[in-house]
Amino acid sequence: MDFVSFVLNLDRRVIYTIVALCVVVPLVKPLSLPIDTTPEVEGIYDVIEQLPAGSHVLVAGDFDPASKPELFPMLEAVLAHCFEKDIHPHLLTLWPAGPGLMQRAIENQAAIYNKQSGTDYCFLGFRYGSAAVVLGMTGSVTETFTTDFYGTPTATMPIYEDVHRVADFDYIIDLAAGATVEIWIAYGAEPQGVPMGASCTAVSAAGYYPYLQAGQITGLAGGMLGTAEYEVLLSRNYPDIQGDKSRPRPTGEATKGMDAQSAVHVFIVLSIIVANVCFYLSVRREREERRKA
Amino acid sequence: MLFFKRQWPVIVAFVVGIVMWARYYIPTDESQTLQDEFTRWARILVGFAAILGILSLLHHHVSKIRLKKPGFGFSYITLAAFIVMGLAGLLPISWRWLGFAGMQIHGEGPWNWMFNNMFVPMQATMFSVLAFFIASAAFRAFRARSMEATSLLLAACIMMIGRVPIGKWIADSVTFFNTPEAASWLLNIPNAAAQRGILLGVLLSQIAIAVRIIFGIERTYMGGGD
Amino acid sequence: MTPGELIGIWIAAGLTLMMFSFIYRDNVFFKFGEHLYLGVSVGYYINIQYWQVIVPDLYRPVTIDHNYWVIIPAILGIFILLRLVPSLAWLSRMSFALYIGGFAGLAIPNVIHSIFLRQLSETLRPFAGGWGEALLTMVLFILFFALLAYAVSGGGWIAAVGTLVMFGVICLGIWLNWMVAIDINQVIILLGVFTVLIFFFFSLEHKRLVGGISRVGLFFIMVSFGASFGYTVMARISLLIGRFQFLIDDWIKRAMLGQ
Amino acid sequence: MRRSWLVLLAILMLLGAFSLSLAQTTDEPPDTDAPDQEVGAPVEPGDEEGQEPALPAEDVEEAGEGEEEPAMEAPGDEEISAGDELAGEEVAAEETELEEPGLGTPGGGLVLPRPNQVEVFDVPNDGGAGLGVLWYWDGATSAQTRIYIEVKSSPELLDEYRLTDDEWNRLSRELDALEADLRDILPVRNAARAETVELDIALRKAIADESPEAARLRREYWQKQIVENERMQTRRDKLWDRLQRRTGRSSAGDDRLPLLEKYQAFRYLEAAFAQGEWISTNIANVNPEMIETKADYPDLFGLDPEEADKLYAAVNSLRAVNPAAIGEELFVNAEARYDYQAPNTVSIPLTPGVHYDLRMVVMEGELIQTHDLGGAATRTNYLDRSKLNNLIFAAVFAALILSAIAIARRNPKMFIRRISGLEAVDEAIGRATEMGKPVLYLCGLDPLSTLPTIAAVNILGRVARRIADYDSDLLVPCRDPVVLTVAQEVVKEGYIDAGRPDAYREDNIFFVTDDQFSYTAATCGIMMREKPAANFFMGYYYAESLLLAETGASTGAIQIAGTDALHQLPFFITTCDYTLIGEELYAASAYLSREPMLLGSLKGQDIGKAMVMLLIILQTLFFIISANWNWLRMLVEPL
Repeated sequence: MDFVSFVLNLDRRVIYTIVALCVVVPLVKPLSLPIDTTPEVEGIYDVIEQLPAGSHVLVAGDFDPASKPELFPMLEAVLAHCFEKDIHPHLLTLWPAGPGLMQRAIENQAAIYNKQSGTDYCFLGFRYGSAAVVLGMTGSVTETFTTDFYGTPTATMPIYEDVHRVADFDYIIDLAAGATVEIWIAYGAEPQGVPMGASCTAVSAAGYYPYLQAGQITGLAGGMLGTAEYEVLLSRNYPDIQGDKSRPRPTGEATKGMDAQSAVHVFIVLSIIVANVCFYLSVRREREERRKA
Repeated sequence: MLFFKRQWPVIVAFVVGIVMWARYYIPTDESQTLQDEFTRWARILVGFAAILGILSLLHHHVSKIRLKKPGFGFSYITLAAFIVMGLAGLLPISWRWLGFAGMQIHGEGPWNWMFNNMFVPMQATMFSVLAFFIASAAFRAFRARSMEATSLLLAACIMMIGRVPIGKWIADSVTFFNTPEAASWLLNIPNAAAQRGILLGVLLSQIAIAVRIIFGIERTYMGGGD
Repeated sequence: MTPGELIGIWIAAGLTLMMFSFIYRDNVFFKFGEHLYLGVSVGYYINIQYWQVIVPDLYRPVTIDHNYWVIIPAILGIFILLRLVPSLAWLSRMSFALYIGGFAGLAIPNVIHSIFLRQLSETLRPFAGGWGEALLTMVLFILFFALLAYAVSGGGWIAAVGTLVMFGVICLGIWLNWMVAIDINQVIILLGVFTVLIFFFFSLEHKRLVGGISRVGLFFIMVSFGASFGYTVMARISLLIGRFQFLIDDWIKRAMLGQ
Repeated sequence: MRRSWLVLLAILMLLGAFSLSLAQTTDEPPDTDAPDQEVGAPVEPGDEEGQEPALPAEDVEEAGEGEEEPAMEAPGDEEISAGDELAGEEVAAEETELEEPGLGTPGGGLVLPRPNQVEVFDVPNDGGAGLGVLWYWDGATSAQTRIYIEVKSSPELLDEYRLTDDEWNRLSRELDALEADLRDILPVRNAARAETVELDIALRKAIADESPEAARLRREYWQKQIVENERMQTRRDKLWDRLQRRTGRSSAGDDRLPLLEKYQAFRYLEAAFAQGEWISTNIANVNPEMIETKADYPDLFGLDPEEADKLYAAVNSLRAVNPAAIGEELFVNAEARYDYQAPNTVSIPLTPGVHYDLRMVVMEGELIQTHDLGGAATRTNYLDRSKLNNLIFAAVFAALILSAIAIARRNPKMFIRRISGLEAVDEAIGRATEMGKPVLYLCGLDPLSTLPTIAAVNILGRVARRIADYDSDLLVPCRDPVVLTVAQEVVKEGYIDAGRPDAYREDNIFFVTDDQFSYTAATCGIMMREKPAANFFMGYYYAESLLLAETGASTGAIQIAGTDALHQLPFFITTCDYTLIGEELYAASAYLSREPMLLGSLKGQDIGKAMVMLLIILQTLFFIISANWNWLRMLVEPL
């Protein structure tokens, strides 16, 4: 058996093992390759960075646990960034499987930064209806979300004194595992003239470049890479939590995963190249054999 | 009766659709109120549609058990898990005796515990399995069969190397092999152009479907039957 | 770590491995996990339904605000549920007609405003620079793409050489700053959008010139799919990394080794 | 014939677009385009209501003995709101004669500029009314010059804001109820508030001194702040919400102000009228150099207006300062009774259907001069003309789709280009016959109500007919029972059409399971066992696409895919021999089924695309001809 047919008939289990090793080894022994930030992600970071304290940012976490490794760290980073700058995040989700994760993220970050629900932030929870929810919020936030996730009436919250509808937010950021970015653009951000940023799973990232090109979103953080870049930007500018030297910011989950990502990508690219070369050789050999016969 | 079954829904869709469409161009408060009220109703309706999904799933499993279809034993697991998870969130009972601090959906109750330790890992794992299959497909199936497939794979390889830290590392060591730059250009220029072309086409077809629904030509939403 | 957390991590790890067993093949552990997941998710959704929809949108308005209007959509909602009763299933059409018709009406102007016109006007953005440079750039690029199209639609080696020569001329032009003020990327985007639209245009036979242009469009589409392919690989691997992070950090390090 | 009407329509569209844009350049502008941000957006979001009225008052005193007291109530606001659209005709376009020259020129040759060739007209605003003023300066303005535009008061004007008896009763009834309910709440809250301040100081001191009192104080503070103050505040807010809800809109419907605000506007205006004949507007204390010209508002005046440098300002609200004694009737002692503090200034939108007379006050240092500008009546706007291009596009496109479907009903032989993937289908089936192996066909994972699945079933009909011709086996594992029934029908029909009803075997089209991954596993199992010579993946797929296509490729089958699932397409393209991309799937299905609905809307969309492509070509051409010709883009600019 020569090399060509060995490659083409490689057992699945061998490949699976290599993939598993490519993931596990860098996780246990990190290489810590530096992560370069791109203008796409800076487009989100800079906008939030330049908002004055007391601004209101609408954070829509439209994802479920299936995209947790990609978007959950992004959500935490965005919330941390807001709290770091005393910006009020308003968190909500259009996905029914979302609230559990959102709750975890906002409660963790609120505990770290010692923020109060209703005055410093609000977790609006979930409502059915995607576009209907966004359209409802362009009319009135507190009527669309009459209560927050915990059942507290929103109309009485101090945070909603100067925020009534989507147009009153200073920035919208959507963390999307599906097609909610289009909904936010079409019904929320664009008609109301609110700048918007998008963070999405890598699967759909390529599809949002036309919006980025046209300036309909200020920035785009795609997948784990985008999240890792955001984490890098955050910890570069805010190495300590609230400037407290005794509380250094922990390395983000996505940043930790990027080495494994590199390893698997290199393996897959190599296997595509090797397998295609072998395939080409075997096709040529077959053709020669046929000609001989 | 047949009128109410067949024509009436079409008329409703037409009237509501036209009103919602026209109101966009009318800048009065009444027109805004109309939209707000409609979206409020829509939210409630979608909520019920979601219940429909839940009920039909349960119905499916119950009937599987009743008819003893193959693999009906697993349906017991589904039903049991549903009942436990459902009650954990709904019952106004303190779970302190089980060591949980919260109740219903608040705090660290059993509902939250089950969400974090069962729902999250299982849903996350389901799709992560595909990473293995992609790697195996890279060996066994991703072939440059044609010009199109070749250009696709080429772009994909540039992306895969250029969008991870190792691409930067390679670019720093080998000057001519700057995949991060190439990947960024690919994404921002040809990709954006193609996606915009596709997007314009898709939008036109979305609008066409909406027009067909309003004018009663497209009636798939009505379901089967008379 | 509390016992609850410890048990939780062990259960989560066990379920993770059960789902991973699908790699080997469809087996009884995977089936068990899958059905458990289904049940848990339905239990989860029913709670979300109750706490995030019924309570704030129906129960509270009626009991606290005395807003009885919400009863009408609630009745329409109950009609939707009647889809499960075959003899009354037709009632659900009213609700669906209201909802789907209304949203069709809302979608048309909003989609046109926010996405269609915006994207179109962005495509039609005027070129920077003077018209002479624009003309030169356009001519060069159109010639290049025309030759490329001719080459890939069976123009033979002459077309191929012509394409390469044209490419050389463009490179030379960029090097010598002929097109200094023109945003070349913008020209490429314009051509890309145009050719992709031609590819999805079904009223012209894809022969000769149109065939060639649509082939160029196809290449743009392929590059875009290549990008999304690379990104999809990244997404799937990210999920795998996430699971392994859990298994290594939480399960092995925290729960087993107690670090 | 088939192409001619298409071309005709495209030309018609173009002509329409052309005439529309030409219209922009004339003086009466039924126009379409301008960036959204300009609509009603303040140029300088600087000051808001509630700024102390003292400032402008000082200005006035400094201004000294003007001929008339100008801008008594000017709130010192620098908002310029651009009107939205110019209503069809100009209501009053009076060219005002110059008045007497102003006061002397103590500043050494300084002469105040005066407005010349003034036009006043109605500008319907987005959801409001507004008046536009156009003028030229006669004389030079400087950085110190400030202008005010004021509205003449008249009894009729005041009546617009007067409550009817019914409204009055409603409001006073609700306010009485509010007062009664607040009676228990306010004293507690106010007391708690007052005590909280003291407690706060004491608590801080105690903490600093590490006094043992701290714990008790903290408990007390918590009791006062959280339990009493905040809880009472919440109850107070709820009662106010109730009031707003119940007195929301006035009954007449013509008025945009909620009752409470209307009443307040009336009181403020009444007081303002009592003080002087003229009342301030949103154009107050503006530096003339900040004022924009006609050319800045292409949405109002077209792209290339005559007199493009004429200055333009839009008046859309009145400004009134809190009269110290607002106090009549309802609002006597309002703070104690309703916990309501009247704002220092209010901004009162102009009412539609009222005639307003305007004047301009020009001020520079000590110098003041006033000029009558004439007047105009505002009108209600029932069509947002800034959205006209949207409306035209939507209407034309809808008409296109509907008529294309109607034409397709009469003439189902409409031209659609050959879909090359369909030829590959025949080739693949031929090969399967040669090898004596079956063909596998999947209809996707979605139910029958979705378009991709319908398309897949349509293509299945064609595949079945070819297979019956060639005499091979067709396997169709289904995920949805409804799709199963339809697929069986379609395949049977195909066999009958081919004249081979005997060869049809119902068992080959079967239901597997409706669970995503179990379905995938079972289908992969079939591929491994039966080793089909050709696999067809049509319809909508999710993450399992990769598994299916990879298994198929490893068995060496010819694979043809067709899906509009964008995320799965790359996998199909790299693993399959031929792929129908996105809309090609629908086109193939329309091509085969000749269903008028599919065919017609495909045609309609094609015309839409043709319009877009035409725009791209024209824009490029025009740009090359003349670098400034950019109106095509303005045509599609969303507003």
